[in-house]
Parts: sequence; structure tokens; C-alpha cells
Amino acid sequence: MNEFLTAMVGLVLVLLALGLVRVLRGPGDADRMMAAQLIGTCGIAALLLIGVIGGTSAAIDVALVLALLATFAAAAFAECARRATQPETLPETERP
Amino acid sequence: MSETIVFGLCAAVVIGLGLYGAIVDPRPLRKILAFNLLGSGVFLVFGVVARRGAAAGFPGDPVPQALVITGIVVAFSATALALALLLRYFDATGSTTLHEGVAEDAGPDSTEP
Amino acid sequence: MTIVPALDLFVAGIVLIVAVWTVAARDTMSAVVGFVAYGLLLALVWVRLGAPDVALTEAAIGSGLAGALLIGAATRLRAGEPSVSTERLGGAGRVLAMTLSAVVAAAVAVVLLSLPDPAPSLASEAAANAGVTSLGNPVTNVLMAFRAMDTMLEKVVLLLALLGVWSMARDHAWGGRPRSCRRADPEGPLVLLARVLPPVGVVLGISVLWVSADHPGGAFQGATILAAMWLLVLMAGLGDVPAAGGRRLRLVLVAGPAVFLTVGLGGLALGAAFLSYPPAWAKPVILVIEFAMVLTVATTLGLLVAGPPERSAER
Amino acid sequence: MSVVLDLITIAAVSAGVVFFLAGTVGLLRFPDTLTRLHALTKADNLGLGLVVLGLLPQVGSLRDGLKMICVWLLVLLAGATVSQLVAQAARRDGPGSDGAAP
Repeated sequence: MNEFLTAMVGLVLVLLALGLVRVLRGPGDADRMMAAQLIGTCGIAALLLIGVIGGTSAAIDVALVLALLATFAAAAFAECARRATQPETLPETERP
Repeated sequence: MSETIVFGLCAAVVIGLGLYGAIVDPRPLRKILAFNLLGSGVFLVFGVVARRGAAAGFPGDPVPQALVITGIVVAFSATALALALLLRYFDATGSTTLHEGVAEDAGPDSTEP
Repeated sequence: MTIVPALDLFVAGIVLIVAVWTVAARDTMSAVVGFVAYGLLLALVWVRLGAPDVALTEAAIGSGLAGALLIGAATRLRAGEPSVSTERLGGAGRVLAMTLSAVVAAAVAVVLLSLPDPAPSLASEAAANAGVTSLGNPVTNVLMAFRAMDTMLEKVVLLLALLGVWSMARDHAWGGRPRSCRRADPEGPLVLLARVLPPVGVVLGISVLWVSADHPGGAFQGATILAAMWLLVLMAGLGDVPAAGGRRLRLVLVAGPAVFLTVGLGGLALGAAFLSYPPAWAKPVILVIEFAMVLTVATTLGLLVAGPPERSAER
Repeated sequence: MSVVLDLITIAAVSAGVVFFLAGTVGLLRFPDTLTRLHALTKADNLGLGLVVLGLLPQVGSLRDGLKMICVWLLVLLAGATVSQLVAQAARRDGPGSDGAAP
């Protein structure tokens, strides 16, 4: 069983590397961020597989944290992109 | 124990890359990024040393591992401070370079001699 | 673990590609996205190096908070970016820098390859003394007991960094709030995320802290998760950052180090040494410190990412 | 019994990896940002879901199993909202109008 799962880790890592191509090529920031999201998901899958293979639940903990926080960077990215396209013209520098 | 060799060499290359980026790139934000890269390479060296010291049923020597955790925190706070400084500088001067000659927005082509 | 070394080699290769990209990308935002991916991959490497505690820290900081911080900075700096693309190091300087970096990298590699073979290790000593604190996680033991001084000073460093960030404020904004996060579309996905995710994140953050006595985790990792959740709420405009001048905020900020210091001085007063815990009470004392710390560290990290005050304190 | 469980694992994890493959190929081959986003979410939701489903029979403890399901739910939620956000960002900028080196 472990041999099969190890092979799957290998495959997922290969896919992760392929996803990297999109980070490198772009063209837009959104594409890059998307690819980073895919890399995160592949990383999570690899961590879960490694955790099951080695019987280490710590890897699953790491996957959990990654799942929670990979989102956070992507959300920050989208929010910054929104702000950048609508520059500081809103009368909200001094909120009531 | 081959992972110590593989990731050890990886750490060495990352350190070299970080150093190169920090020297060559003129943009402060990129210098900060490169410096973080350099730092993470050093942390990896600690990780390799910790892994080699695996004993007493632990997968690695806990002392260097704890040092790395402290190091990551300190590196993060230093990064936050550096970025705040950089953004303030940008707000004050409208320039993202520390170079006197190109502080103007147009930026004359002054290449480093 | 039964993972073939080829996979390690592959992971190391991907890490290096991303590292090269982070240095070589022309556009800063692309480099930052590369750095986020690098943080994700590094978490994988740390798991392979048998350091799940570090992997948790790296996953939380490297791809989460630091990613958000750098993305924010890159967006704001983008306006000034084109003006510097011409200003680069000349060819000779480049070659010199490359040689220097290569020499340093080679030196590190040689040192790492020629480390003494029965590697010196403090693991057995850490194991032998684990009974003193009755904590099962050796890394927590090192952080909170054997090298508690480092950990305490690390929190002080965090606080100092926050003071440094605050001191970037303009005069009129001193003691005020960071730049406002405009209210996102209340029906939008970000608000949904900011309403649904934080409860899960808070539970996870506290559990990461709670299990740290015996399993991988810790005050710092938990605090990072909490900080990220707080920032998510702020980003969606569901809350506002407290003013830097507020008394309650400042109390929270010093609470962690103050508790740590009090315990340390207590150890001194009770005879043994600074930061020595009474043996019978070591575990509860450490947990009290960690809980006090979590609130402080989460607040500090959140404020570090939020940046210096830019609005005056008056509401 | 364990043979059946192993077969379930093999089938589900393989199917999951196939979805990852589909997502990656889509990310690489599709012509514009929004269609790539569409491909990506398949990998996130179905791929990881099937991998988790396949690994469930193999985990040592109930807690680990629950944690894995949590991972999947988190990624589902994250994938759904983040892809919306990224799509908004992409539509505002227009495909390819930014990010390319100046």
C-alpha cells in the first residue's frame, strides 16, 4: 500500500512542479496567484499522503494550517488588487 | 539519512541565491525578499544539523529546531519593520530606490559604475 | 518513513526553482507570489526534516502572514516601480556578486558535507531532562524551559519591532489607527470568508496551542493563526484596528512578556535562578505563560501586518 | 476486508490525482484567466476530496480522519471564495493587462 501512496506523492509533486510553470509564465498576477493556490492544494495533498504513509499525524496538522492560511494570502492578494484599481479617493481616511 | 545531504545542498544554494539577490537587485523590496531567502537557507542549515542529531527517539535534535522557530519569528518582525520603513520612505519621497540620482520619477539611466 | 530519496531530490529541485524565480523575476509582485509558493514548499521540507513544529511555523508565517505583508507592500510600491528598472548593477559588479555568492554557497555546502559523523546532539539530554517539566513535546520543552530566556526576549523583539513600525507614523496620526480597510461588498465572498473562517481558525489556533505540551504546536504557531483570522476580519471591513494609543491595547501588548518576566523573577525570588520553574508546577506554569503569550503575540503580529498608524485617533 | 479497503484507497486516490492532473493541465493549457480558474477549482474540490476519501480507510486514528475531513472542508470553502475574489480581480484588470514586466 505504501508503495502505491509513495508513487502518488511523486505524481502530485510532478503536478505541483507543472503548476509552477504558470507561476513563472503569468501573464497576469491573478494567474500567478491561482497557480500558487494550486501549489498549495498539491502541497496539502502531498502532506496528507506523507502523513498517512509515515503514520505521522503531525503532517496532517501542518496540512490543516496550510489549508487555513494559504487562503489568507490569496485573500490579501485579491483585496490589494481591488484597492490598487480603486485608488485612495474614497472619503474614508477619517472614518466616523 | 540522505535527506540531510539533499536539503543541505539545497540550503547552500538558497543561501547563495539570497546573497546574490540582496547584492545585485537595486530595489529595496527585492533586497528584503532576497534577505528572507538567505535567512530561510540558514534556517534550513539548522534543520539539517538538527536532523543529523536525531537521537533518543526524536526525529531531530529539538534544540536547533527551537532556535529556528525563534529565528523565524524574529525574521518576520524584522521584515515587517523593514517594509514599514520602506513604505514610509516611498510615501515621503515617491521613490522606491535609495539611489539619490534617480529619486526623480522619470529616472535617468544611471547605471552603477 | 518510506519515501524514496528521489522524491526528496525532486522537492529540493522545486524549492530551488522557486528560489531562483524569487530572485530573478523582473516584476516584484511575481517575485512575491514566488516567495509565497516557496513558503508552502518549505513547510513540506520541514516535515521531511522531522521538524513538524518548524513546519507549522513556516506554514503559518511563510505562506500566510509574511505573504500578506509582502503582497500589500508590493501593491503599494508598484506605482514607483518602473523608475528603477533601469538602475541596475553593471556587468562586472554582477559577475563579482555572482562569484562571491557561489563561493559562500560552496563553503556552506562543504561545511555541511564534512560535519562530524556521529553528529553532536542535545537530543538525548533533552530527553533525559524531559521529566522535569513533564511535557511530551521536546521542542516546547526547549522553548519554554531549557531556553526560556531566548523565548522571552523573542517576544520583546516582537514588541520592539511593533514600536518601530508605529514610529513610522506621521505626527498627526501618532497613536491612531492604521490605514482603513474599506468595507467590502457585504454580499461578497470576502465577507463570507471573514465570517465563516475565523471561528474555525480560532478553534484551530487554540488547539494548536493546547496540544503543544505533547504534540507539535505551540504558542507562537497558535498566535499566528489567530492573527491571520483577525486580519481577515479587518480586511473584510467587519472590524476596525484599535487605536495605537489605546490603554487596553497596550495592556494586552505587554501582558505576555510581563507574565513571563514575573514568573522569571518569581523563580529568582524562590531561590533557584531566573526563569526557573518550581518542579512540581512546571507544566501548569508553562501553560499559563503560553496562554498569556498567545494573546499578546497574536495582537502584535496582527498590528505588525496592519502597519503604522495613518489616521488620527479621534473618532 | 482490508483488501477491499485498500482497493477503495487505490481507486479514490488515483481518481483524485486524475482530477489534480486535469486541473493542472487546464491551468497550463486554457487560454484565459477565467477558464483557468474554472480548471483550478476542479483540482481543489474534487481532487483533494477524493484523495481524502481514499486516505480515510488508512488513517490510524479517528482524530486524524476528522482532521483530514476538516482539511478538505477548509479547502472547499477557501477554493470557492478565493476563486471568486481572484475572478473579480482578474475581470477588473482585464486579462493580461497587468503583471507582465513593464
